[in-house]
Amino acid sequence: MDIHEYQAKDLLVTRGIRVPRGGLAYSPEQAAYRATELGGDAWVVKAQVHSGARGKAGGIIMCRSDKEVEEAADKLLGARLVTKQTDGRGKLVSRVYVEETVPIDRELYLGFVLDRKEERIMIVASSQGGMDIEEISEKEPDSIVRASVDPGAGMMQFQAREIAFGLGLDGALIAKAVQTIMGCYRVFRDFDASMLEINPLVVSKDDLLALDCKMSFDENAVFRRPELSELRDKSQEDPRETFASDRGLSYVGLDGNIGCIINGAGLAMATLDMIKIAGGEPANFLDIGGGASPERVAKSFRAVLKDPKVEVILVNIFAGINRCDWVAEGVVKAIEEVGVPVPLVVRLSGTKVAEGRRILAERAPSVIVADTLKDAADKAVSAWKSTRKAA
Amino acid sequence: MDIHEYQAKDLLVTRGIRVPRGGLAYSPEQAAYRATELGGDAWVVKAQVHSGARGKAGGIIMCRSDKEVEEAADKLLGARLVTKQTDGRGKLVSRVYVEETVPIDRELYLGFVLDRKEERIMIVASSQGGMDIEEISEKEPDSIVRASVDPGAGMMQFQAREIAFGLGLDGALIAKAVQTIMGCYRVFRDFDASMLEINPLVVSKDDLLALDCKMSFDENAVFRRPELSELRDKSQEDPRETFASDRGLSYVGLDGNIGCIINGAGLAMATLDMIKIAGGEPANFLDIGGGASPERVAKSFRAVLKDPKVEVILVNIFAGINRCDWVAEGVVKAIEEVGVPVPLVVRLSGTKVAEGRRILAERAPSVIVADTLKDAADKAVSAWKSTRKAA
Amino acid sequence: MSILIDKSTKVIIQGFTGRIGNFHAGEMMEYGTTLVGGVTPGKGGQMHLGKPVFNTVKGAVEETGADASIIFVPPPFAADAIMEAADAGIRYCVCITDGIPAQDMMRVKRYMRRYRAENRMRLTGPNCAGTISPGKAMLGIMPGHIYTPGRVGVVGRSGTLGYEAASQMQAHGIGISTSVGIGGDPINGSSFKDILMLFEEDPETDAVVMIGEIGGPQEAEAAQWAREHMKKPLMAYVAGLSAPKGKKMGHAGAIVQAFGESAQEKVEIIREAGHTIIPNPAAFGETVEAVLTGKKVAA
Amino acid sequence: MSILIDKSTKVIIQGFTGRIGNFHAGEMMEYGTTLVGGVTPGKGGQMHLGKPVFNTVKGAVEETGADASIIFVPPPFAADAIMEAADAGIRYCVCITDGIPAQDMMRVKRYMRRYRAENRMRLTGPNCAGTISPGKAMLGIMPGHIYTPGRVGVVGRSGTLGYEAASQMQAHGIGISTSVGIGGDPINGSSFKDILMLFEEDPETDAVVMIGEIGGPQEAEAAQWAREHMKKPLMAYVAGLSAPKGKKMGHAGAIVQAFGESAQEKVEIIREAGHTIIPNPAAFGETVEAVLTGKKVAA
Repeated sequence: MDIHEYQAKDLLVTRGIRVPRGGLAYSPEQAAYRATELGGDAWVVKAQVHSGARGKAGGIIMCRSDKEVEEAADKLLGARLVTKQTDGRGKLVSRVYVEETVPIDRELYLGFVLDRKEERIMIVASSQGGMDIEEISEKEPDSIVRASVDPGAGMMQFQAREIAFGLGLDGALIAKAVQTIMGCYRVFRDFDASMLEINPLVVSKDDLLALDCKMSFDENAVFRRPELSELRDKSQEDPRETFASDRGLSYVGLDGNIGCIINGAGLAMATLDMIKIAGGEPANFLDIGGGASPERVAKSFRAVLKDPKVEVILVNIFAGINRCDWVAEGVVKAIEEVGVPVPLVVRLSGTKVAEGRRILAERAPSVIVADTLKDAADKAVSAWKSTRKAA
Repeated sequence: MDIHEYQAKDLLVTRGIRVPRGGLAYSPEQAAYRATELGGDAWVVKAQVHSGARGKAGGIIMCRSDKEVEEAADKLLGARLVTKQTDGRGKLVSRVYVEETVPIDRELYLGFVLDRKEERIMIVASSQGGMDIEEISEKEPDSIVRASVDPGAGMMQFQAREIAFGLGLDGALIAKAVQTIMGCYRVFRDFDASMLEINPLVVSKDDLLALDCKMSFDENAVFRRPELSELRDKSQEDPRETFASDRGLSYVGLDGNIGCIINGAGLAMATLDMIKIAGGEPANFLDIGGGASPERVAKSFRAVLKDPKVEVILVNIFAGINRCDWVAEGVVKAIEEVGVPVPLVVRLSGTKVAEGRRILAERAPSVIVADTLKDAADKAVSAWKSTRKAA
Repeated sequence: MSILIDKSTKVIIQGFTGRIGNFHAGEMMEYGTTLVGGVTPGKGGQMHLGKPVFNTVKGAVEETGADASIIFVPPPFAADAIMEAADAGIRYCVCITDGIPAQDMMRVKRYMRRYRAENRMRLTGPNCAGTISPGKAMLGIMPGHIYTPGRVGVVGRSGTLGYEAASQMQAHGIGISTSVGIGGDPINGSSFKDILMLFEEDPETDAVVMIGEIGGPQEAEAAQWAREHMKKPLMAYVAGLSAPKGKKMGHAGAIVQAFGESAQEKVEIIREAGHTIIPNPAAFGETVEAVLTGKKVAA
Repeated sequence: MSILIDKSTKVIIQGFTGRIGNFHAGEMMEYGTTLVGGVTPGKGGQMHLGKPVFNTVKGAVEETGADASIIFVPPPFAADAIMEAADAGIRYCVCITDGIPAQDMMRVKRYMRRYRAENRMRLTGPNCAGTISPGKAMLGIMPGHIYTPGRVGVVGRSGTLGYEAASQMQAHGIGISTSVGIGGDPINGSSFKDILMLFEEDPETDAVVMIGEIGGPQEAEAAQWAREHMKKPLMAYVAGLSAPKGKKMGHAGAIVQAFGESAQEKVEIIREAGHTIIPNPAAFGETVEAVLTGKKVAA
């Protein structure tokens, strides 16, 4: 789960990290008012979207008067920002953050991630901030300082000092960097983050300020961080994914035309692979999860059909705990109640497969029944191709 | 550092532990008012002193009317409570806690300590509360459940459950016991406690309540727990010790007549031992600590002379970092500025001992100079005996 | 014995009397697993499905001599349940629970290392289908009848994709010594490498199928270990060819974040380490058969 | 070499440029200790007392090859300094600081155990006078001249009481191989037993004096270990005969809380374990002399 820059900065401030002063605005007028509230003679207006690389995409605008602030906000609000991190549709800008400008002496990079190999929180920092970490790794690999946190001990002050010195800081900035690094660690730990990135972290005269910040959180831990649920902005998510996840389904939108309904994440990925190999393109990843009850199957159809690109649906269920006859009932129910205006390929496997097939044959004769995974993918792709030809 | 029962209960409440309702009173009128505020028809009035075993010493009084509450408070306030844990002078009662009574179905014991052998926080619990833990260990050893906390992992829920079941609890009380035990652990950890004892922890219908609570804190950690400093009640401490500790000296009042000024805790204990062996009784333990500057020596004399029982003073300094000549200067200064109305034995050892002795011989001829530790103890005891004969 | 479990393994269920634990307890018993009891705090002393219920794992181990445990405890309490099992002396634990926070699993893994190697519990999962040694014992939620006893080891992250592999192998007449689900979470109890090490030592296993997916370093790490230390043939499939970078594909761990984590890159690494690639998820049966019968397989 | 330190030990000072670190650095260098540098965060690159200053212990170890460290860092930061030393590869660390919270020391001890035994740092202190191998090296704040080189090991909690013992031994012509202060805190880096184990193995030590005090289990534990494992004579004094129960006698650890923690009880335990009791703090010299010359000593 991602949050906006201004929300991330609010969390940083709770743990003692310094950020430039700023204010949120939902309208151009509000943005101009925020600028006068902040005072000064220069501001940045920043589109609040769940994506990095906003600057190059025109999402961050320097302004020299409240008039310019108003114009910038007017330009951004309501627009969709397409960055190299978003898909082609981009992300809707429904709020902007107006921030004071600060003198920048140096730009640093500071990132925290969950490292899967070490099974620890890993800190990556660089004296060369302002560009993304992949670019830093490539262009300035020697500038990178790393540390990892022993989960039995937590982060140590001395580790933060080693990072601070590793960034080439000195004097009073060392204590400020230690405070910043320890603060980030606490945010990461206390809110179950999975990623936290301050880029750039700037040296501004005697101060160290987080100029931009991105955070992602572990969805599995949201149950114990209710304050994070309040920060969720569903307008930034793929509406197809939001619809599905609100219904307990795991859905990822893709760019193809073959809609997929599968039980199990691994089997779903494998089925998508099989569709590609057969020459088709999946429209989505969808794991119906737990028990494939008739209700869940019906909901899955609704989620898949939300996507207007879908021209064929492939259902692939390996009944382990479930029984194929129940799943077949679910498919029948879905056809009857939801309506399926596209060709439908169903492959059932596992417990009670014969009964399942009989139900489909008797009560949903339009369903194209497949035997194996390969058969299912082949039939879905050829159904899609005939639809294309017919069109 | 100890705190009062009502303060300990306030800390418990911050971590989700339930306690009976109660109110603090500094006067009998206030106590009566608290009782009417609380409502009901029975209350306990509890002397707030830094000591356990208050009940047997008459410090806890059951009352059936606000009149009785007022009388009980009147009896306790201003009195000195002598318990088996205090010395003969007892502790001044300057506030009482008026508490509602609750039905008691069972009395349990729950204690947390820093275990020196395991170097961990240790939990000791018993299904037989209400008596002190020594008594439980003796009379009901099988009722005791123990657990210890891995400092790398913190206390686990399952450990709390094991303790709860070990106490013979069941049903909804298990969850309440787990909450209580985890809450105590958090108080212990978050405030650097060295001891936390709830005795009794009572089962009251469906509830689990901390009826009495004692806590001590690690003095070394008070720098990071400023909230604890505000809970300190110096009126409960030995005024001689308070005087000394306010001046950075480590002082423990004892019952004898030979006042002691020594550098180093170990040497101080050893010197006290030597005085006993020589047939005397030390009036105090006093470690002047760090550098034995003339100022510290003078302060030490003031602290020792606060005790009217002191009939002889023994100074024993092993100059390591310091030099004996400086220490001798300090003794001279103390004699001149503070005035020492009792015989004074000084033993100097270590760096520049000859110079130190010369200074004493020239400028403080009344000082009885000793060569060795044994010599010092012998001379102090014999000086004390001659004082006695003279009187 | 087969790796991890066999008929003599004494199993308890944590979360015994809950709906899910109860259902799978029945399935496991029916399969022949030696279930000796279960744990549900507060229900100690009762009997459930003819087996004793205990308040604590320690109590269950003391009374029944259980050496393995399977966990059906909701995510907020599952990490604690794993640590309770480790502390009570359980030797092998399967955690089925899906949705445990990653930082909890970090703590769990750190906690388990406090025990000396010889007393340390082995954990597989969380978020897995469990482990089955066909014909002997089942500690999991899989449909037992799709597994034929035999001499090929299977280790994978995904439940249903594992079923797919098992049923293809069954269709080709190939049996399985043990099938282990290591689960779809980013931080899990045992890695692919950990399980390959067991299969390599197992006299009842002749070859191993590894079913990987996008995300994380474990498939590559296992392939590299196997190149140097494994004599038995290793065949691998990696799911997620069509997964876009940065998108989570169902499993909390199935997300491509770094170089080497995409399906294509993993396949390349495994191929370069000299192992057989199962080219698509419909080819489990034929690839394993070809390797076992010594046929040439296109790498 | 003598235990823990000798002339070849390369020492750094953590808190080098502070008032106290600076003073004792001079004393240690004058005594002949091989001081190779120091650490003061923010002063890296400077020279102090002719030695280089570093920002981090890691930096100091890399540049100087230091293998030992002595810490003069204020209590709020001292635990972190110890862990920094352990992490940087320091082999032996003396922590002089008095006043470290007990829970910090718990964390430190747990943290040090994350390193394998062969890479694990040895810590003595905190709240101690340090360690001296007379004539070779001094890592501490003691007056070096009161220690005569020789073959008796000394280990004690207290600084000045250790000086008393050393000077009595000097007066009796008895030399010391190494004197180790383990400090007066309840949780310390090394216990009496840890140091006795080193002395027992040390070819340069013939007999050991243990200077204990009230509070805690370490004197008794050491005496019991020595009964079974130690061939060299052990003599012991326990301070605090007149300490009332529940009162802290200066040292954070000198408090009688449980059975076996009073001076009388400890003396009894040590005596029963068959070791020589030094009956009073004026008898260090004569008791050690009697034991070394084989005279009968009243137990």
